[in-house]
Amino acid sequence: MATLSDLKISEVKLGEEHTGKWGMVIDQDICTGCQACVAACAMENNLSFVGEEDSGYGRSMHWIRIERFWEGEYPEVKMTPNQPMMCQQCGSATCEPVCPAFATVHSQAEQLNLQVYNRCVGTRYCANNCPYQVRSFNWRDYERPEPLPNQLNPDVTVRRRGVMEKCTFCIQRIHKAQDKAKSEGREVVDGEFTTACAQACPANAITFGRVDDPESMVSQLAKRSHGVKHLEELGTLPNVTYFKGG
Amino acid sequence: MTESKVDLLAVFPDLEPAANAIEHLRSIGVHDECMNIISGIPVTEAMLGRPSQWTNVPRIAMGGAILGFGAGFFLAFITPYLYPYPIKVSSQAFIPGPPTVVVLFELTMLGMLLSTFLGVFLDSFFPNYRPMKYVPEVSDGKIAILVECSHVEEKKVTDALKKMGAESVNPAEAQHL
Amino acid sequence: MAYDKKHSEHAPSGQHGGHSEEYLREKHLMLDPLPRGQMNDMVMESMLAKPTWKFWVVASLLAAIVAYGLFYSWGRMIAEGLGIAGVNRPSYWGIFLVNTVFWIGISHAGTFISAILRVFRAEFRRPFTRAAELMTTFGLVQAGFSIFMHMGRVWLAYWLMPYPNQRMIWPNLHSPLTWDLLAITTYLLSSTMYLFLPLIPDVAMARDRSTGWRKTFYKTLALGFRGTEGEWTHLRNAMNIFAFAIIPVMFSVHTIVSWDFAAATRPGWSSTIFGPYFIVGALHSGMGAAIAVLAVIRATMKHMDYFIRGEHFDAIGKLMLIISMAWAYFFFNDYMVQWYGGDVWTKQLLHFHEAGPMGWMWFAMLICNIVIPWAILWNPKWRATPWLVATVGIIINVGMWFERYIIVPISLSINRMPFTWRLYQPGVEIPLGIGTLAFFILLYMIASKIIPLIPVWEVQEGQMAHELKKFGRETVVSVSELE
Amino acid sequence: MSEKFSRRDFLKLAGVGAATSAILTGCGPASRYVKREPYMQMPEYNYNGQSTYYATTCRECAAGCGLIVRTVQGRAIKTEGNAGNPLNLGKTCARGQATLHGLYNPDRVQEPLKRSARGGDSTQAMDWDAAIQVVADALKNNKPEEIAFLMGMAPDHLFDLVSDLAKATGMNAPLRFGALGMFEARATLSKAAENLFGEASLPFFDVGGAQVVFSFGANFLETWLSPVSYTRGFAGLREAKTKMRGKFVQFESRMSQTGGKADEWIPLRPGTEALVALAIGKLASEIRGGAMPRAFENVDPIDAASKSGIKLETLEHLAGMFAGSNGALAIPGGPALGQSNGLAVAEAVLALNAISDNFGKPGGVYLSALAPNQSEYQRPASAQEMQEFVQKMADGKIKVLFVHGVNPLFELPTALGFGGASKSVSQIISFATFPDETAREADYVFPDHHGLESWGYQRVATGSAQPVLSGAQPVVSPYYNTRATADVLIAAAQLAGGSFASALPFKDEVEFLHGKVSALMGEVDGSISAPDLPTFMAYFQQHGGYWRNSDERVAPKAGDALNREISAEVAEFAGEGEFFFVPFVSPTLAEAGANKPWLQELPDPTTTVMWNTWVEMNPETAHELGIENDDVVRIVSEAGELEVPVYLYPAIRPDTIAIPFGQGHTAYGRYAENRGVNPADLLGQHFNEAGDLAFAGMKVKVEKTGAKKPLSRLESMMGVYGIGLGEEH
Repeated sequence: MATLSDLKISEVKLGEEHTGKWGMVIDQDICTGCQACVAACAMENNLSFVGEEDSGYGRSMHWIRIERFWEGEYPEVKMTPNQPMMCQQCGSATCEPVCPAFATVHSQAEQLNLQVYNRCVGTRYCANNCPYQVRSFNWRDYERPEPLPNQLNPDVTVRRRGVMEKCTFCIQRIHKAQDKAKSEGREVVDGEFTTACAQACPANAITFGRVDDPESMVSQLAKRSHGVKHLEELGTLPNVTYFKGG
Repeated sequence: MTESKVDLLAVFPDLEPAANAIEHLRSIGVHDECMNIISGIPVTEAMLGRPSQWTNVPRIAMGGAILGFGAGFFLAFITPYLYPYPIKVSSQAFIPGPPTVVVLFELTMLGMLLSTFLGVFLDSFFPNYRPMKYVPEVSDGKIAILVECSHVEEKKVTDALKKMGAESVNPAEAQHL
Repeated sequence: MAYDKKHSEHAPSGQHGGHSEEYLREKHLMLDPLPRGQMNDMVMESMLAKPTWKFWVVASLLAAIVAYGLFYSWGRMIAEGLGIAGVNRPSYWGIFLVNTVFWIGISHAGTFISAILRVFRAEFRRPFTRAAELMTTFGLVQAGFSIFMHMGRVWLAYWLMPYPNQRMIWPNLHSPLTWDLLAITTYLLSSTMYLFLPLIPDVAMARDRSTGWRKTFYKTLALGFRGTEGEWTHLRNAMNIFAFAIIPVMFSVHTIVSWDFAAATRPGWSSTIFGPYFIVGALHSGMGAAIAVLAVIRATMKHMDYFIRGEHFDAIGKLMLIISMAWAYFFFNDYMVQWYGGDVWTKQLLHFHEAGPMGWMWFAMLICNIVIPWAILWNPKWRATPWLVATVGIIINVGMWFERYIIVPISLSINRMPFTWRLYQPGVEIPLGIGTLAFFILLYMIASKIIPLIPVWEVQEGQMAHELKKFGRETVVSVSELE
Repeated sequence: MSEKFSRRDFLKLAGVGAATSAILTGCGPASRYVKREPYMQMPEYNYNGQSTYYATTCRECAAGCGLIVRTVQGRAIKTEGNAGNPLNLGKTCARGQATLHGLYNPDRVQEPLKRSARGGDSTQAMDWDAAIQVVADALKNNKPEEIAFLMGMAPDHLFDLVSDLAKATGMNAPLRFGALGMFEARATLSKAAENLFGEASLPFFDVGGAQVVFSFGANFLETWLSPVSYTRGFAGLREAKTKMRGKFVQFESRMSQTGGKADEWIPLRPGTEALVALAIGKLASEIRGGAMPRAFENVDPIDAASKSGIKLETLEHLAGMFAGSNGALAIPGGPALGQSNGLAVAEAVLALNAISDNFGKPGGVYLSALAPNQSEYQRPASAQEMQEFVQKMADGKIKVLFVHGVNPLFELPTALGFGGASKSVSQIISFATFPDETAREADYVFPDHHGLESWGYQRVATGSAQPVLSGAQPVVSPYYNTRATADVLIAAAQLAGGSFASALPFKDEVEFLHGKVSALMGEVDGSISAPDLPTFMAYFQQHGGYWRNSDERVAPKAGDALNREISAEVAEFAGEGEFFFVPFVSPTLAEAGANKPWLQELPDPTTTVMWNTWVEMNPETAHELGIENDDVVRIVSEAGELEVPVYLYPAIRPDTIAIPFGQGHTAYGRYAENRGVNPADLLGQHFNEAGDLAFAGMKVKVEKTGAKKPLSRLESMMGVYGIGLGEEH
């Protein structure tokens, strides 16, 4: 059991020393916006589809969305580099403290931002407070007619109405890989597994791995100079690095 | 029972005659403890020249405040250690500073106000639906004096009260209100 | 001594030396005493008066609205999910939270009138403290409804209560919503108790003059109160403690409600002035609602024109004017600092408030909350006109509802991720909101039939303390401090 | 400790805590026996049984990407790319991910059906014996030349089987068609390759190795030829690992998803692609010096600039960029080829590569390697060939039509008249897995398995340097009472007897497959080898196919690519109207994705619209016409008209409108039916020299209807376009 003194975590210290554990690097220059990651995420994580009306009203359940804007006017118009947005697994997440039910908490073991569906009572404060607006709420019990439920991933909770959800960095895959490595008496090897979005991405624009391991692919990529973390100025310590490129 | 007592209930139309009557009763030897005033408005002891009433309500309130503070302390400082594993949110300290103030304040106030309310009940023996000595006229603004005296003195006290302007003086019967 | 109207044709002010005595007596309830018994009868009559057909029509209409708007719609929302409401990404909170803040605001009037005015011995409060406290309690009930409605899984709302449980979890004390829960619970309990304590002598009075089920009802409520010295002492002490202690509770409630917003990492919400700004806003809407309620009571209930007079509307009107000015001050303060900060998102939000598709609401808010109150309430004659001040009160409430609408769903439309900006269109929130309003009015109508709306003993106490005193040529009102 | 405190430790502790709380809170006798535990063990933290992984081939398009399908307890849970397959190297596109929504689609055809009346909903269930009898009768009772097979571009093994059957019996050779092939203008590409390089083949463009890529309409990041492979190539172009970050220029009138990634997007006037390519060629040749190639001789860059609407400086700058690079590559494709002069465009653009002299070099143009068991390049039918076939049907020369893997009533332009011609066919038998439009017009529907329930193989036509034969195997047992079409045909052929029986002397589909694949067993350069067929087939299944280890792309013989006249004529446009019309294949839905709910819910990569069809229109033009977002407009072409809501698209020429192809189904299940419109309804019967449909060669009129239909967008109109944010200060 943790002792009292172990638990006295100084706020300042935490902010300074936070390194994160799992992280992502996204190269916007090669992201083609093809939506393969979106589909892969939906299939892996049992996302509900919400239909035309709700999806057009900001209620789609995508855990990852690809943003694109426009620059300039025709004919000098350009599409800005596609920007996949998902939960940034902040080291100091603004969504966490505001939940009255501890339904979204910081995982000590994975340094991830956990969403505990069965604790969620649906105040939606976390989603309000997420500067990245990457949380999706189950506004209804969205229908999945038979036999579509056959496809549901048994490793992932199926959420019902009234519950908040968001990208988990495919935590079920992390656990599978960790357990496998443990049973073989070794550490998880970089690249041994990856998230559904990164696995699908035809352009390899998404790289996932340990940011606390300087040898890992993500760390190597993140060392390149022009990476940015979104809304870093808010002190959220996000774990996703973006390369705009171009 | 040689010293059998009787309760007389005298109804006065106003504050002044009631105060005079109390003074008079005291002069004829009726002790303050043997008198009680029933009124429709909160006439103070000073107005009637009566000794101060003792009340426990402030003390009970204080006690409740301490209890409430204790509950707040438990909630703010103890419950985080009751989880099966330490739950961390954001980079906030495990026991956050300012929010504990909020919790302590709210629960202290809640404890204090709840106990104040309960204090009224305790001190006044509320709720009490047994028969009691009462005249409904007091709620019309009359002031009633409830005098406890011996049978021997009954006549004397009745006369004195009548003389001092009592509208009516009757032996008080406990009745359902 | 009777409530005599024959002096009313007297000129309001004498040629020399100020107002005539008759004028002053007619103007001030406290100088126009009636025998206690007569006042009791008046209050009892107003309460026992057989409801007219109009009463039944209005009550059944309200009951139907409550049944459909509140309970049926809510049941449907629980069964189908929040999808039938208009909340979306990014406006995760919609009218539910608007109504919560609104009703908590309404509830502040009761405490303000009965606690703050009691502490400061503002004598005009006496006849309507009860009416105001009822607003507090009933308003909080609606606030509770509104906040529970907005929960995705309201059937698990009890999980937010601190108690040892199998889930091995306690509420998260880092969350402003948990503070909210504690504060609102505290406030609801205290204001209900604070409503009940001064009510005891009045239900005792009602007990003494009623029969049948009412007798049982009042007897039960009166708890055996007779009015002995001891009982009065305990009661007075308790009421004093309440009057002082409930003021910080009230301030804390609305401050914490404001922290729901101010503590968030959102442009436009992250403002340190939100606490006092919300408190003043709450008082603004609360006083407006209180005066509207008083006007309705006065117009619809027997004998109320004796207890509630122009002077009261005048006094509350003055308060409203001051509070409106304070609100304007805080509004401008908040706006100025947000604007000056120059944060790109905040600037965008401010622009969106004014020029966006709901910009009309922003201007309507300013007109309702500042322009109209200032234009009307400066005039003492207008201020003493019940229907006019009540109308201003209702307009202020509309304005304050707009203000909360601007703060909640409209501000939520703009965030730091422009790709997700979206307008909010209310769905089932509208019947639900109307349902809470109807429920508030319905509760009030029922209460007016079973609870003595005028604290007679307080009025009598006040009348005892007031007298006219001559200073040279002028007759003025003089108050004795009885306590 | 707190840092190292893992969830596993927690679970142990939680068990203790739960037991304690069970004692504390337990009441009643049950608590002595039931260990109460809080519901906090989410499946994310637990093992929920073992997964089994199967390799197979994706059937969402004909590219032939390898898949690994994760199954749990007999249910397919997730598809991933097969990392071993050289074509997709472990990657998939969105459609490959959503293939499970086809497998478990609630609207599949669940059993063989006989339809009471064509086009009607009234059907009778049949058993398979009766169904096979129907097929056998159809084969036996008709003259072979009156029997026709219309097939999709996948799977190849069935095509081989039917081809063998046709060869042996004198039936019509099976005709393959697919809307993707039509919109890719495959016939034009292979014809251009034939004209320039002397070999009809599908060119392969090594985008990944290039330094500068000029794409004339090729939407290679979306649906074009082999999108996963080309996307990988694009990433290679961009990634500055070993070289400079490659530059990419797209020439098209409407910014496609591919064009959105371009460094320079050149909105040229539709129809002038050949002219522009030649002009760039001329300017680039001038920069490079030497003799002016014949192909570019007659082009006037000034004329090209004025006709195409591109500034001369821009042309010069682009030519400089092309000439200045050692690894310049030009790709023709998409709408640029689907015009009256499409073949000239393809030739002109291919010829441009000659300047860069990149034929058969890294970063250049190759001819695609033939698949391991392939002898020559087989291209799908061009639209013109389809038109001829439809004519045959209309003339009553086809008595029995078998349809598999294609939905001509949806995919073919309505103007080609397939619907009308089908009335002259006495018997139509569909093997559709889903109740599509053609199945509804068929007399019988004998549903094939879904691709994930099927055996088979698919030849990789392009996209991989190595020759690849992607193998398919059932990853789950069939969910419904469906049967493999190959099995049905084999059984029916046996039943029909005669040459039919001898043409397909197999026990079942698998035996046929073994026969087809066994020839590969003896190859030395293969990814798998085995001494005997069962082992070989086991490896074949395990690895998801067979591929050779060598790069077998062919270097085109480019000897006189530039030494010939290439027409610089501007394309002709059919129909009256002020707008050029660009139909494009929806990148997420493609031709057959509309019935998969998660594909419907995927935002379109360029517009982010979900669940509907839109027409893209330049905001300036729309403003002049008084049209706003979401206004429903009527688009009128010479062939038809349709009504569709407007999306004000900032990256489209003011004289052009574009509609995605993929929606507008009148059948095909609940998610597809009556949703959006089908732009194929607007297409007329105009072809280019190669026989491909001139689908981008139309002019159309736009009329307001006054109606509004809000499109579901993921993007915010306020945040992205500033619509509804209020006037600026």
